[in-house]
Amino acid sequence: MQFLALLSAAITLIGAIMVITRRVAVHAVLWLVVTLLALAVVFALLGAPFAAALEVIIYAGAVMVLFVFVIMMLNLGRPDSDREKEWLRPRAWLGPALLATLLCGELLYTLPFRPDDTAAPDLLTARDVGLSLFGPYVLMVELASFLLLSGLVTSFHIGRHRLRER
Amino acid sequence: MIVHDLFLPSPLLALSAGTMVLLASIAWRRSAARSLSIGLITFLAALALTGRHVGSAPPGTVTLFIQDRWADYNGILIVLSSISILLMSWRDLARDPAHPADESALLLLTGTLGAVAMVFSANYIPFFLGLEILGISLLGLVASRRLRFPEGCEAAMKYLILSGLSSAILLFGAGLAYAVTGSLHFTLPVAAGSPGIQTAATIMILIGIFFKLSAVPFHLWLPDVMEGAPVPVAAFIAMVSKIAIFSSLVRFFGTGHLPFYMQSLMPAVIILTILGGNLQALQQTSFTRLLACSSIAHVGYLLIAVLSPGQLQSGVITIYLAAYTASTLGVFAIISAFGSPGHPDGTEIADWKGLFSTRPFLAVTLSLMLLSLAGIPPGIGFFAKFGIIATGVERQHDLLLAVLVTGSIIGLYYYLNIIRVMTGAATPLMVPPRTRQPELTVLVTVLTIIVIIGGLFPARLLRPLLPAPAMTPPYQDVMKASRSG
Amino acid sequence: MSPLPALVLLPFLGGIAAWLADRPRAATVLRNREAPWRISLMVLVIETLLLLAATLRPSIHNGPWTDHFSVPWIPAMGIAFRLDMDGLSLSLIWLTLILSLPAVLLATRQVKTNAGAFHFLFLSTITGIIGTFLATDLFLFFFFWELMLVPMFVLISAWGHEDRQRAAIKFFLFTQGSGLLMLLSILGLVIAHYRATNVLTFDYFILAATPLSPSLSLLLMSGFFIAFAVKLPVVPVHVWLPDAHTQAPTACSVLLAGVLLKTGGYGMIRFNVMLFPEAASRFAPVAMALGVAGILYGAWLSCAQNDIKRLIAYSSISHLGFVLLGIFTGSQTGMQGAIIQMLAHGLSTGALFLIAGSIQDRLHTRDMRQIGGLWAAMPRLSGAGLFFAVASLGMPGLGNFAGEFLVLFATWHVSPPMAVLAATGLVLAAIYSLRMVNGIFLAAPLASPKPVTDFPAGQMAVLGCVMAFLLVLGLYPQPFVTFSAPSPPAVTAATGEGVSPP
Amino acid sequence: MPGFLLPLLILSPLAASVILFLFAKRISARGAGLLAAGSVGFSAVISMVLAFLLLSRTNADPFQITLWEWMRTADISAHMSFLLDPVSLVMILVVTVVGFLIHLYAARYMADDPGIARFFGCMTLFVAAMLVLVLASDLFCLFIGWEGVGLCSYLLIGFWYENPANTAAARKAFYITRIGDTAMLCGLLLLMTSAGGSLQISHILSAVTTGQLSSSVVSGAALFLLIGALAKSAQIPFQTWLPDAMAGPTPTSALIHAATMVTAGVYLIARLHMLFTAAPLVMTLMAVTGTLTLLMAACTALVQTDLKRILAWSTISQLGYMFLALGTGIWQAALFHLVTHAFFKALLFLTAGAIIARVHHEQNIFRMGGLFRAMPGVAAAFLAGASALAGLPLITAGFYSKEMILSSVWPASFALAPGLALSGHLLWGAALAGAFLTALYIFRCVFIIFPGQPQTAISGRTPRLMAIPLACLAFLSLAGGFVEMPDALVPVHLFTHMLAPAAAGSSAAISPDAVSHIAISGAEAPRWLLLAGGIAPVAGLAVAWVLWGRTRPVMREVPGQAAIVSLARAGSGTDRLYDVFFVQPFRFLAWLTRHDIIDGLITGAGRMTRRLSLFFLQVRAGSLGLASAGTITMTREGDLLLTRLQNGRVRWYAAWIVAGLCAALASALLA
Amino acid sequence: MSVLSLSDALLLAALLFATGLAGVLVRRDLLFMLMSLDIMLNAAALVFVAAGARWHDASGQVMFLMILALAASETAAGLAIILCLHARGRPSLDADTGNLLPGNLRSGNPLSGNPQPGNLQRG
Repeated sequence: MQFLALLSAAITLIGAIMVITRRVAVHAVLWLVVTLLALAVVFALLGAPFAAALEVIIYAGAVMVLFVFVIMMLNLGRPDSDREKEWLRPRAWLGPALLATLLCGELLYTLPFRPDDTAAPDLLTARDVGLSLFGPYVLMVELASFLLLSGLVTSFHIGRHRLRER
Repeated sequence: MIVHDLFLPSPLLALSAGTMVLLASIAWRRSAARSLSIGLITFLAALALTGRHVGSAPPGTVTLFIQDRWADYNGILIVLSSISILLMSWRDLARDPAHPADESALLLLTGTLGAVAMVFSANYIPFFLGLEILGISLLGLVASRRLRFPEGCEAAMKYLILSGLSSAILLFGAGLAYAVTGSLHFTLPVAAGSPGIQTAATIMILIGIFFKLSAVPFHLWLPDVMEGAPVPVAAFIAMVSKIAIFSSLVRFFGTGHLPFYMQSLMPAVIILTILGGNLQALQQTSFTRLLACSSIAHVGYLLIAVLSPGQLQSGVITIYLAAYTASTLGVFAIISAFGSPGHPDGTEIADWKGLFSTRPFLAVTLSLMLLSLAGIPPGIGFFAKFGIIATGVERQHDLLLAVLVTGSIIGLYYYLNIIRVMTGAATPLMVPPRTRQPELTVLVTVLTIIVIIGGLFPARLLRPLLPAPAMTPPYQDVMKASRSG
Repeated sequence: MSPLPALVLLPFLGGIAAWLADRPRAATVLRNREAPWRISLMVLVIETLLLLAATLRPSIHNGPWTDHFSVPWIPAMGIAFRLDMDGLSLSLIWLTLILSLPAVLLATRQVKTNAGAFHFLFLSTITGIIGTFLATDLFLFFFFWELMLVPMFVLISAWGHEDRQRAAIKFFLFTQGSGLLMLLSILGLVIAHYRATNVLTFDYFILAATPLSPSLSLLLMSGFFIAFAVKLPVVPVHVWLPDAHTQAPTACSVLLAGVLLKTGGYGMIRFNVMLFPEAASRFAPVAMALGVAGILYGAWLSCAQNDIKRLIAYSSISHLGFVLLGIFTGSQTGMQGAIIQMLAHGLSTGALFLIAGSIQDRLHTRDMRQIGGLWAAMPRLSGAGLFFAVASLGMPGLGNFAGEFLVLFATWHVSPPMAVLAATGLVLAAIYSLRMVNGIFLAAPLASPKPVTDFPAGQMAVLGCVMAFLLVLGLYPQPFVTFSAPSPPAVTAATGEGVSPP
Repeated sequence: MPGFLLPLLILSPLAASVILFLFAKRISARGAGLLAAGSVGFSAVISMVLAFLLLSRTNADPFQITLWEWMRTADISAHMSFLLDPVSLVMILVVTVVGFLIHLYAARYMADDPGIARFFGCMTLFVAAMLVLVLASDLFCLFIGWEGVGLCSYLLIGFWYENPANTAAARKAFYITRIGDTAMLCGLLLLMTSAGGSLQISHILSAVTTGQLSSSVVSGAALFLLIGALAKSAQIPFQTWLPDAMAGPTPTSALIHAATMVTAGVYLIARLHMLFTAAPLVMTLMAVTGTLTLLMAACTALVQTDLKRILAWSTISQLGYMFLALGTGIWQAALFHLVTHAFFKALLFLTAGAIIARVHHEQNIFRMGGLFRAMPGVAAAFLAGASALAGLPLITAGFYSKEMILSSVWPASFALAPGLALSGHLLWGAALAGAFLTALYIFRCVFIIFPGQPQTAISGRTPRLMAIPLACLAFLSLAGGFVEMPDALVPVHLFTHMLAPAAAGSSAAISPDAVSHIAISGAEAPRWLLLAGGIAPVAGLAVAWVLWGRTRPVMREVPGQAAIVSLARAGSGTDRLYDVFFVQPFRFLAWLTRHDIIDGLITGAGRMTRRLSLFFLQVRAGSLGLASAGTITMTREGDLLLTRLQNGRVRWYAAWIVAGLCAALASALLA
Repeated sequence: MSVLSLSDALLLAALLFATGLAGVLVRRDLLFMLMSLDIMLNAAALVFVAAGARWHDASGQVMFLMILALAASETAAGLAIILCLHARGRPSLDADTGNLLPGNLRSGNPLSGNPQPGNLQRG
C-alpha cells in the first residue's frame, strides 16, 4: 500500500510536469487525464472513495472532454506545436520556473515534516458526504447551482458569435 | 462542526428568487425591458428585505451565514450599487442590439447574488462560492460588449486567468487553514501547533483577497479589465466586487490587532497600494483607467483604517465605504450620461473638454464627485478622508500617514486635471449629441444629494457597524507561544 | 440671535440666487442680463450692513470675544458648528467686504460668459473666507479652509488668463496639500487631548488647554505652520502665488491677494502663536529668518518682472514676509504690526490688482514694455496706481509703513541684524514700485491704436475710499490696533465658555 | 497757546495740494499758480506771525501741540506732535518765505505747461511735507515728512516723464535717498528700542544726556542717522543723485534741491546735535565727509558745462560746509549757512531758470555768452547770488555764514581714537581752499555767460512775476548776513541769540569732555583767520578773471589737464563706479533670476513625480526580460532607459502576483 | 486504512500546486494555461480531501465538490473565451499577442489590433 501511494503520487507529479511541458495540446490533455486518474487513486488512499469517483467521472471524464472538444474545434496543427517549441526556450521558462520553485520551497518549509500525529483516518464514504451535503450544506448546493448557472450563462453569452437580429 | 440551521439571509433569498423569475421570463420570451424591470424589482425587494432575516442562528453556534449590522450595511451598499449600475446600463441594454440585455441582467443578478453571499458568509464554502459566482458572472459581463469592441473578450481572458490563479491560491490557503484547524469557519486560522502552516494559510488567503481588492502589486489586472468592460460593468467591478471582498477582509481578519507576522506586510502593501495607484493614475488619459487606479488608491486608504483599531475606526470605515461608493458611482453615472447610444462612452479624458460650457449640470456634479473622491469639502469624501487620517493619527501610523498625504496630493492633481479639462474651451465636434435619459438624470441627482448631505451631515452615518475584533491580543500571545514552542 | 451664521451663509445663498438668476428662463423674467452682478452686489451690501450690525452689537459678555454661536454638528466626534468673533476676525471680515465690494463693482461686471456661475463661485469663496475667520471648531475651520479653495480653483481655471489652468492646479495642489498637513496636526492635537482627558473634541478653546510635551507641540505646530506658510506665502513654498495671481481674473486676484492670503496670517496668529505659544517661541528664529528671506526674495524677484501682475504678486510675497516676521517676534507690537500690515497690504495690493486688471481689460496686455505711459490718457487710473504703488513701497503716512514700522520695531528687540536686513527690503520695494510707476503710469505714452477710457468718477470714488482707509491706517492706526487685537483662547475659556446665544 | 497755528501752517499747502490733485483737469493754469502761491504765502504769513509770537514770548518754552497719538502699546508710543522752537522757526521761515517766492516765480515760469496742476500739487505737497519734517517733535512724525519730501522730489524730478532720462534721474534720486532713509529708519529703531519706545525728540535727548543710552547705542544711532542725513543732503558717498536731479523743472531745483529738502539732513543733525556730540567719532566722520565733499564738489563744479549742474555741484559743496560745521559742533553756524545758502542758491537757480527760459532751454554755459546786455536785471541778480555763494567779503550774506564756519573750525580738534585727534587746522585749510574754488567756479560761470557776444538767440523778456522774487532773493542774499557778524567786525549776534534757548539747553546738558572742540564764537580765533577767509574768495575771483574774464574766444576746458581735472572728474566718476559695481550687477542678477529659482526647483520635483509614475507604468508593461525575444524600443522619455518588450501582459501580471505571494510568505515566515 | 498521512498529502499538494503555477507562468497558450489552472485547483482539492480525512469530516469532500463545480464552470467559460478569441481571427491562442488593452501604451486605433510599439505616452 505504501508503494501504491508513492507510485500514484509520483505519477500525479510526473503527469503534471508532462502537462506543462508538452507541445501538442492533445498530448497535454492526455497527460492531464493521467494526472487526474493518479490523483483519484491518492484520494482513494486518503479514505475518500467518493471524491476519487467524482474525480474520475467528472474531472477526467467530463471536463477533459470539453478540452478535447475545443482542441478539435480549434483545429490545431503542426505550426502550433512548432510555435510552442519556439516559446519554450529556457530563457522563456527559466524565470517563471524559478519563481514557482521559490514558492514551492517556501510552502515546503512551512509544512510539518514530522511523521504524522494521528492514526490513519477512517473511511469517509459517499453516505457521510451525502448526509452532510444535504444536511447542513444544503444551501451550499443551491449556491453551487447558481455558480454553475452563471458559468453556463457566461459560456453561452461569450460563445455566441454573431449579432442576433432582434 | 457546523450546526445545522435554517438561517438564510433574506436578500440572498430575494436575489435567487429574482434570478429564477428572470430565467423563467427569458425562457418564455426574450425582452430587454422586462428583464431589466425584473432585475430592478429584484434589487428593490432585496433592499427591502435587508435586515429581516429568515430564521436565526442559535446564539453561540457557528453558522454558514452570519447576520450582523456590518453584513447588512455592506449588503445595502452592494444592492444600491447594483441598482445604480442597472440604471446606468439601462439605456444601452434596452436600445443597443449589440448588448444582449437578458444575459446581462441575469449576470448582474447572479453577480450581486454572489457578492451578497460573500458579505453574509461565515464559512469558507459560501464565501468561496459567492466569490466564484461573482467572478464568473463578471467574466460574462466584461465580455458583453465584445461584438462591438474586441477588447471585451481580451479583458475577460485576462480576468479569467488571473482570477483563476488567485482563486487557486486562495483555495489552497483555505485548504491549509482547514487542515490545521479542522474547521471551515471563515476567520483567521488559530490552532495550537504548526504555526508555519497557519502563516502560509493566512498569507495565501490574504493574497487572494488582495488580488480581488487590487492592492499593489496584485492590481495590474484592474485597469485593463475595467477599460475593456462597458462603463457600468467597470462600475460593478469597482463597487460591488470591491465592497464584497472588503467586507470579507474585515470579517476574516477582524479589525483588531494583526497577527505578528503581518505587521510589516500590511503597511508595506498599503504604502505600495497608495503610491502605486496614485502614480499610475497620474499618467492615464482614459477615464475608466484613471478611476481604476484611483480605486486602487482608495483601497489603500481604507486599509489604513483597517489597521487602526480604536474608537473612531468602525464609524470611519463605514463612512468611507459610503463615500467611496456614492462618489465613484456618481462619476460612473456621469460617464454613462455623457455617452449616448452608438457613440463611444466618454472614456478619454480629452473628450470632456469644455463640459462646463456645454453641459454645466454634468460638469458641476462631476466636479463635486471628483472633489469628494479627492477628499475636499463639501462632498462626503472630505469627512471620510478626515476620518481615515484621524484613525491613523490615533494609532500613530506616521509612515502611513505621510504616504497618505503624498498620495492625496498626487491624487488631487489628477482629479483636478479632469476639472481643468472641463473648464477648457469646448470644441463643438467633441460634444456628443444629447439624448433624453431621465433615469440617469435622476440617478445623478440622487447621488449628488447623497454626496452633499453626507458631506454636510455625516453624523448619522458614523455608526459603529463593524464586527467585533476577531483577533485580540491574547490570541497573539497564544500564537507566539505556540510558534516558539 | 447671533448674526454669525448669517454672516457666513449669506454670501453662499446669495451666490445661489445669482446663479439661478442667470438661467435663461430667469433672465427673461428679470429682463436684465446683468442680474447676477446686481444680485451679488446687493448681497454684499446686505452683508456689509449685517457686519455693521454685528460690529455695533453689544458684546455678549465682558471678554474680548464679542460674539458666539454654537450648535452641535457631529457629536460623535465632538465636532460643533462653532463660530466666535473677536477683534481680529471682525477686522479681517471688514477687510474682506471692503475689498470684495470694489472688486464686484469694478471687475466682475465685465464677466459675460456664465456670469451666474462666476458670481456664485465668487461669493462662495467669500463664504469660505469669512467662515475661516470665524470658525473656532478646528474641524469647522479646516472645512472652511478647504472649502474656500475649490471655487477659487474653478474661477482661476475657467475665467483666468492665458496660462490659467496650470496656475490653478498649482495653486490648488500647494494649498490643499499643505492643508493635509494641518489636518494631521489638528487630529494629532485632538487625539493628544483625548488621551489626556478622555474627551474627544475639536473645540479651539478646550484644545488650547491641552498639556503637550515640548517636542509634540513643536511637531503639531509645524503642521499648522506649513499650511499657513503656503497660504501666506512664505518663501520656499510661495511658488503657486505668482502664477495664480497673474492668471486669475481681476476680481479673483483682488480677493486672492487682498484676503485669501490673510487667512494664512490669521491662522498663524490664532493657531500657531496662540495655540502653541511655547512651541511658537522656540520656532520663532526659523520663522523670522523665513520672513526676512521672503521679504528680500520677493522684492528681489519683483524687481525683475515685466508682467505687472507678476510684479505685484512678488511684491505681495515681500510684504507678507513682514507679517510672518511680526507674528513671530513674540511681542504684542509685532503682532499688531503684522495685523496692520495685513490690512494695509490687503487694501493696497488689492487695489493695485484692480488697476492692473483694468489696464489689462483696456489694453489686453500685462507687459509693462507694451503698455507705456498712461498718465496722459488715464490720469485717474494712473493717479490711483501711483498712490497704491507709493503705499506699497512703504511710504510713511500710509498703512503699509505703519505695519512695517511696528514689525521692524518688534524685530529690532529680538534681533537687530534681522531688522536691518528686513529694512533693506524697503529699498528694494522702492525699486520695484517706482519701476512700475515709471513703466506704466509716468512714462512716455506708446502710440496706442485706440483710445482708452479712464475710470469713471463713481469707480474712482470707490478707490478713493480705499485710499482714505490706507491713509487713516497710516496716520492714525491706534483705533485699528485697539479694534483688531486678537484675543487669546484663555480669555474665553475663563469668561465666555458655555455662554449660549441669547 | 498759538500751537494751533502749527497744523494750520501745514494744512494750508496740504489742502491746496489735495485740491490741485483732485481737480487737476478743471483748474486753469493761472488758478493753479494762484492757489499754490497763495497757500504757501498764507503759510509764510502764519510763520511770520509765529516768529513774532515766539520771539516775543516771555518764557523759553517752545510752542507745542500734540495732534493725536499715532500709537500707544505696551512698548511703543508715538505721537503726531509738532513743536516750534527757534531752530524750527528758522526752518519754517526759510521754507515758507523762500517757498512762497519760488511759487510765485513758478506760477509764471510753468504757466504754459499742461501739467501745471500736477506740478503745483507736488510742490505744495512738498512744502507741507517739509513743514511736517521741520515741525515734528517726534522723530517718527519727522520721518513721515522726511520720506514725504523724498516722494515729492521724485515726482518733481520726473515731472517731464516723457523723457526716460528724467524718470531715470528721479528714480535714482529716490533710490539713493531711500538707502539713506532705511539707514535712518534703523537708527530710529535703535533709538526707540533703547529709549523705551518713544521717539519724542526731547525724550531722546534727555535720555542721551542722562546717560540712559549707552555710548555704543548713541554712536550707532548717530551713525545710522548720519547716513540718512548724508543721503538726503547728497554728501559723499551719496552725492551722485543731486546733479541728475536737475532734470526737474527749475523752480523745483531751486526749492527742493537747493533751498530746503537737501538741507533736511543738516536740520536733522542740528536738531539732534546733543545726540551727535555724544558720539565724537561720528562727529569727526561728519566733518571729514563734509570737507571732502565740499572740495570734491567744488572741483567737479569747475569742469561742468551745464549751468544747472554747476549749481547742483555747488549745492553739494555748500552742504559740505554745513556738515563740516555740524561735525565741528557749531550747528548754529550750519543753520546760518543753511539760511543764507537758501537765499542765494534759490536766487541762483531762479535766475538760471530765467536765463534758460530766454535762451530756448540751452543749458550749456559755453553756448550762452553775452547775456549781460540782453538781460541786465537778471545778470545783476545772478551776480548778487554768485557773490554771495563765493562769499565776497563784507557785502554778502555768504561771507558771514562761511566765515562763521571757518573761524570755528580752526581751533577745533576732532577725535579719531582715544588720545588721537585730528587738528582743525587741516580741515580749515581744506575749507579755505574750497572757498577759493567756489569763487573760481562760480565766477567762471559768470564770466562765460554774461560778457562778450551772444552765442545763441535770446528772446522775450523776463516777466515781472518772475522778476519780483529774484529781486527779493537778491536782497536777502546780500543783506541776510548782517544778522550775525564776527566780533572782529561788528559784534552782531542776532541769529545765535535767537537760537540761544536751544543752545543753552544743549550746552548745559552735555558733559565737558564731549564738547572739548566746540567753539561757538570766533573770539579766541586769531584775527588773520578773518582776513584769510576774506581773501580766499577774492583770490578766486581774480583767478577766474585771469582765466576766463579776458580770454576770447571762449575756452572750453580748464587749462592743464593734469591733476586738478582728474580730481574734478571724481564727482562724475563715482557715478560710473556705482553703475559698474552696483547698478549693473543688480540689474544683471535680477534679470538672471527673473524666473523664480525655487519655482523651477519645485516644478522640477513635480515633473520628477510624473517620471516616477512612468516608472510604475513600466513595471506594468515591462517584462522579466526572460519572457520572450521582442522588439526593444526605447521609450520616448529615453532618460529612464526602460525598455518595453512586446510581451505577454497576462503572464507578466501573473508573475507579479506570484512574486508578491513569495515575498509576502517570505516576510511572514521570517517575522 | 489510509497509508497517506496528512503531511504527505500536503507535500504532494504543494508540489502539484507549484507545478501548476509554473505552467501558468511559463506557457503562453491559453489552453495550457487553463490546464495548469486545473492542476492548481486539484492541488487545492487534494488539501481539502486530505484535511477532511485527517479530521474525519465530510466538509472537506463537500468543498472538493464545490471546487469541482468551479473547475467545470471556469473551464467552460475559459473555453468559450478561447473560441471567441479564435473566432475573432487571432492568429493563435497566444495570451500575449494582440494586446488591445495596453492602457497608456495604446497607440493608434484600438480596433485595428495592431499596436505600434514605442509610443509611451499620448499628449
